[in-house]
Amino acid sequence: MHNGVHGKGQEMKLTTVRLVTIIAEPILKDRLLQEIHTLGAHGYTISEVHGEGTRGIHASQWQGGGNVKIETLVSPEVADRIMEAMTDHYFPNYAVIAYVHDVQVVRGEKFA
Amino acid sequence: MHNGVHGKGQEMKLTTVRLVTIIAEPILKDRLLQEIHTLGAHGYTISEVHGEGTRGIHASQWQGGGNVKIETLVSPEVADRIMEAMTDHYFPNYAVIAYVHDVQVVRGEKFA
Amino acid sequence: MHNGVHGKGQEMKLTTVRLVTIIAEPILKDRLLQEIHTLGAHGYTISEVHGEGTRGIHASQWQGGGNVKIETLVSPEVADRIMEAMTDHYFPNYAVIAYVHDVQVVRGEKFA
Amino acid sequence: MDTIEIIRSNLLSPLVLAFVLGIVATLIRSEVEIPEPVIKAISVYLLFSIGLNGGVELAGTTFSEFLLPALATIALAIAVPTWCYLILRGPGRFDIPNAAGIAAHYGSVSSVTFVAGISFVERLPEGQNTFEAFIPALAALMEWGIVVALFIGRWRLGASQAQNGELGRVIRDTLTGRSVVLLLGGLLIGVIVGEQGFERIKPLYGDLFRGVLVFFLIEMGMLAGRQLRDFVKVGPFMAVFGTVMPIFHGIAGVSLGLLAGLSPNGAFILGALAASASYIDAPAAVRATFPQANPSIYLTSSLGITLPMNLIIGLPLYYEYARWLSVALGRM
Amino acid sequence: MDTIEIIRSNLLSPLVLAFVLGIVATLIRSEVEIPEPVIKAISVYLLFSIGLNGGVELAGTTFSEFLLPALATIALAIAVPTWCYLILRGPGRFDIPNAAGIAAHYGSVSSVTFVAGISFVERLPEGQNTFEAFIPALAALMEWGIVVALFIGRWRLGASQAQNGELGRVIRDTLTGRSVVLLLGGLLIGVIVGEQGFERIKPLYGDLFRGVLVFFLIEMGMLAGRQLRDFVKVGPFMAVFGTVMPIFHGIAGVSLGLLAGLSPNGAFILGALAASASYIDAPAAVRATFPQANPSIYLTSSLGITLPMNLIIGLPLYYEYARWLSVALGRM
Amino acid sequence: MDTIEIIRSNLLSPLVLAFVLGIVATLIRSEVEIPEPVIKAISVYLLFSIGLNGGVELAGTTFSEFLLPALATIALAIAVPTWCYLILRGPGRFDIPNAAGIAAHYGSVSSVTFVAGISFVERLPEGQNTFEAFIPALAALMEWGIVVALFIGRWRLGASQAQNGELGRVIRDTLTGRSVVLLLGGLLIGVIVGEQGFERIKPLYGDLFRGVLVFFLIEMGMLAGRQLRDFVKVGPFMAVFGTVMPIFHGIAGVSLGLLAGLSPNGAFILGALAASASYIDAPAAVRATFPQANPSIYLTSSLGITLPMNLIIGLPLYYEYARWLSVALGRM
Ligand SMILES: Nc1ncnc2c1ncn2[C@@H]1O[C@H](COP(=O)(O)O)[C@@H](O)[C@H]1O
Ligand SMILES: Nc1ncnc2c1ncn2[C@@H]1O[C@H](COP(=O)(O)O)[C@@H](O)[C@H]1O
Ligand SMILES: Nc1ncnc2c1ncn2[C@@H]1O[C@H](COP(=O)(O)O)[C@@H](O)[C@H]1O
Ligand code: NA
Ligand code: NA
Ligand code: NA
Repeated sequence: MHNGVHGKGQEMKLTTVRLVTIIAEPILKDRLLQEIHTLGAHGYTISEVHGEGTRGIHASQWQGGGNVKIETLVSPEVADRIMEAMTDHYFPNYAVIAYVHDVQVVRGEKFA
Repeated sequence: MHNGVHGKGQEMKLTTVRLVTIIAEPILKDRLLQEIHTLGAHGYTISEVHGEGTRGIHASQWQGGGNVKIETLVSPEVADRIMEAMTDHYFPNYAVIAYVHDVQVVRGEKFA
Repeated sequence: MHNGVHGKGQEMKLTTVRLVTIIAEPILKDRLLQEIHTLGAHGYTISEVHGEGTRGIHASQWQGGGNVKIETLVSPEVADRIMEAMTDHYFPNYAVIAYVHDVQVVRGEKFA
Repeated sequence: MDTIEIIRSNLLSPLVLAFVLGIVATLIRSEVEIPEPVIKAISVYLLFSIGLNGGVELAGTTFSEFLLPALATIALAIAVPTWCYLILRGPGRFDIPNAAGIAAHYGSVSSVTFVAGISFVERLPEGQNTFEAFIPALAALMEWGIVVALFIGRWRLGASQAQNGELGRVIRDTLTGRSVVLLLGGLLIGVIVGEQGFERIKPLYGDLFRGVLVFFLIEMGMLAGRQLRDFVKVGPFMAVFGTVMPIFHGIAGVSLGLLAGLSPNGAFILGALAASASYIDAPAAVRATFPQANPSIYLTSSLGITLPMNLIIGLPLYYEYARWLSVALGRM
Repeated sequence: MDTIEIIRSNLLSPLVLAFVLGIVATLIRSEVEIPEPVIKAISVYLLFSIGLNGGVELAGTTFSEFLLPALATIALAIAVPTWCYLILRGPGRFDIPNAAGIAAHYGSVSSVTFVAGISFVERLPEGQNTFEAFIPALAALMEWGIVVALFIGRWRLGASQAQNGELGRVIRDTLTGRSVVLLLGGLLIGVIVGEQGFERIKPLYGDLFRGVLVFFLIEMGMLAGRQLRDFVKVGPFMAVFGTVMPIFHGIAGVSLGLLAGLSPNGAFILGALAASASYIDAPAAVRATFPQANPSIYLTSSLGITLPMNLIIGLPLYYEYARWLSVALGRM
Repeated sequence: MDTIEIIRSNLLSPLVLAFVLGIVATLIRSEVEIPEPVIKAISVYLLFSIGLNGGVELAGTTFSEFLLPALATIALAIAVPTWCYLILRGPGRFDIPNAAGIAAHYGSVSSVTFVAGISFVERLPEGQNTFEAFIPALAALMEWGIVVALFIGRWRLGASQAQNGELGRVIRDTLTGRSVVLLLGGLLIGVIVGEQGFERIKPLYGDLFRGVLVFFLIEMGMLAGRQLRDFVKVGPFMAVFGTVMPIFHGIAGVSLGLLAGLSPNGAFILGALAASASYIDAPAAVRATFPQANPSIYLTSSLGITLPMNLIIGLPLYYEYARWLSVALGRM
């Protein structure tokens, strides 16, 4: 595993954190942001996407079927809590998916 | 490897699936969606991006050089098939790139 | 590690490269693209995102707080150089984050 | 005969033809497309214009003239979602969330139908094309139909199963929703600036109105066209519900409007408001409160069935009925 | 002398000046930018307006008046891509996909040049500024030049090497393309609503047209400016091709138009249609059918060379030629 | 008394009311929203219109008439950022980057305030609503205030700590910035096409101007409203600075304008230019040059404090002062 770099004589420490990605119908945007904040995320990045999955049209279909994609860098514990909240509160009734993977960052404490 | 979480007393099982990302000139959008569907993807998420690579301008340059980014969560087998189709049908003539990596999801069967 | 596929009788070789993702306030766009190019990236993909982090509003707040997300597939060495440049030149004063992870591609030499 | 003529002339108006062009373009899968940001800006413009024009005319209206029509509107905003809910639960055999969800759509207002109704009147010959200036305020009141339907659903479902805390948010959102703010804000600004202040902005908010609406309707047609394709999925009950109920609501709205003292044109617009089914505010509110309700049912029926029905044959029908009833009541 | 004057007056018209402003803004790397969604909406507006205005005037035109000009247009839509292909293959030494691809661009229509041609005529003094109302239908017919070029390419290449199934899709896309649907849809709506129905939407579709076109041309200038930078890359052959062929096509279009019985103004617009090179529909169609053709060649020449050439000196030239030939034919 | 009346009439103008509607909509968290691409297109339109209208009128202006006002503008573009910087460093106790950054905002121009100032004059009764046609060129000159402030900051800071090479880019960006290119480009086109060429595009660039500005101000109000919420964060010093300095600049601008021979209306607009604080170009330039300056200070004060202050009470104040001083100077 690649964890340290020697550059200009000083070592750069890369830390592993988790990137949680949520793709959801736009109506959920504010609620999801609120929820991940409560669960311990210190920031997020959001983008407009479109998509199709196994569920039919959803309520914003009339706006072209747009979804929002929320990405948040968090510690493994927070990631687990978010995935759990997604499973419990959103998967049953809403058009949402979520996935998680490891990424490396420079200042790990910013996202812990 | 982190695969199970204990929350509220019940265990959450995370499964590993593959996320295939394709970045392509917009003209290919419908054809690519059709193709990944045929190859076994059950859903996709699409977003508008811009970019530059080793090829020159492409046909939608007049619209600001936009590309589309298609992301699809699939099983490893389907991922291989998609990467292969990309290599055979699109890489020679079109401005396209594709890459793949593992992510963890809750309901693995949704994407298998 | 999954590195070769047998399809239609010929083997498809997947190579591992690194995907560097930078999320930054839009004012930095041109400078960052210039910088990653100088450091050895052969291409990039850019998208419009929004977000919030630990820093307050930034100068494009009046446009809705937009950020740009820059993604570039590069060799591990170039990835290290980019992460280092981010740490040295941008993290102190700007609203930027950067992270990196491994992905697999077909034509590794295109990104090396 | 006269009715046929008025339907024919509506069918051949630029508004309806643009709407049909949009439907046809979708059906032949043409890529005519008016981008979403522009459509959003246009809908702000249309609502604000209507408010503004109403406000400018409002001077001289007394509160007492407004009172009865407002009460009639509130009565409709309570009655329409209620009986819709009952019909959907009873003969419709829908579960509570779906019944309440659909009722919320038919109980509130489609801006496009409302705007087209106003434009329908303005197109009439000079002297016959006026209506009460406070009409935009009635449209804002009618939005409350959403809240009524959601209340019913939540009450029948028991608070536990509905999304906690969402109803409060929905009420707030309804009160501060885009159409309400623009209609009432425009109305207020119109009252304040008066004829004189309006004069210099009239080229945009007056002269262009109808042309912009035609443009807007191309896209609305495409929207309806996309839903039309799912027509079969909603089943025969909703197909009948989506065509018959609006007509019934239109008739109820016109009648109540005339009884409340509105002019025939004003009563016609109240009828159009009652007949229309929301497809922007209601879907969002329903999704937030009853996520278990099926969006394809309420969207397809309100956008794919009721919207075209109202624009194409509903409006001239309600108008003819308003004229006929006025005569019958000795008011014209 | 007269020609110089008409070129000068075109050069100094708001349309061309706005276009030049856009080019200059790009060259000095200014960030003036009209966002893409607005530009897309404006281009819908422009095409729809032209159709509509044509339709309103169409009443009274007989099919026989339309027949010969339509045949002339079809002849051009077949001949232009064919001879372009032959020239590009022969002296141009392009391979089949590139030759067919470029031919598709020059064989079909640039909406901007077309719209600017119409506006060129409308700007003329009262009495000299009329043209045949069915012109928008000719523009729609001329779009078929794309299909002709692609057929040629596919035939020469052998079906195996072209993208399977794509040609069928291209034909469908050409028939239901945005310009075709808007021009013909507008035409039809115009015919149906007539003068009277048009009156109330004229402030948008009539009075504003020219101003909106000026606005649009700022962005078109920026688009052309971005391509101008790549000018050197296309090489001397394409630089000559991109300036000389349009003039030749313009002359051919005007001549054929007059022979087919069009008025001088109508023949001028047919010339502008023939001279123009597509840069929206053609690139998409060519990319889909011949991905191996190099987009920087066809885009740079159609957008960076032919578009400015046509707008700045082409239009006045074709106009003067149309007047001169009319006189020579004893038609004026 | 007269002043009160003019403030009242400004407050009740559609422009200010639309701005207030936007603020209120934000405060009650309504989702009225005019999408960004449309707002960007509108701001291109507004600046281009102003340039164009100025250009059309410019015929007959001699360079000597322009010279003194231009010098006055340059003097303001140097003096305003300088004294702002000194005040912010001294009593304000800001560090160099923040002082220079804020000075750059107050030293340059807010397009909205400028456009509203122009519209303020045009709304006056016939005969009293004219001003010098070259005013747009003054606005373009005033943009240089940004560069002056950044120079000061860079000089005081030492080149080492400022971003290397960024200042050169900022100068280039200021010279080729959107407002400069559109104002000057429009001016030039207006001069060239003259009254006659303008006539056919006047429905868009003349008649609609004020209505579009009202529409634009709804969104500007929302922008200001969002910043207003952060009002408390900027602290008492900036709250005072953001209200008092603009008034002082307005008075300085009007006075200098009159001394330089401008008409009262022209001097009023120069005052509005001086009083206004940039919130689009300046933030970008400051962020690029002094990233260590805190954006929430300069954005909140220019957008959340100075912009509403200028629109609501500043403009009528500067106007009254211009009239008063003209009389005092025996010029009216
Ligand atoms: N297999 C998939 N790969 C990528 N995105 C997906 C996939 N399935 C669903 N999505 C996204 O998640 C949204 C909701 O999916 P669903 O709940 O299956 O309707 C869709 O609109 C897509 O944007
Ligand atoms: N190294 C790279 N990193 C990220 N995106 C890339 C890279 N190379 C190419 N792309 C994206 O892929 C598109 C096509 O690339 P190309 O085929 O190299 O012209 C570009 O427009 C970019 O959006
Ligand atoms: N934990 C996080 N997860 C995802 N994106 C983040 C996170 N923190 C910051 N960002 C993004 O990075 C930008 C700058 O962050 P900051 O420098 O913390 O203000 C934000 O506007 C977000 O788009
Ligand atoms: Na209703
Ligand atoms: Na042509
Ligand atoms: Na200033």
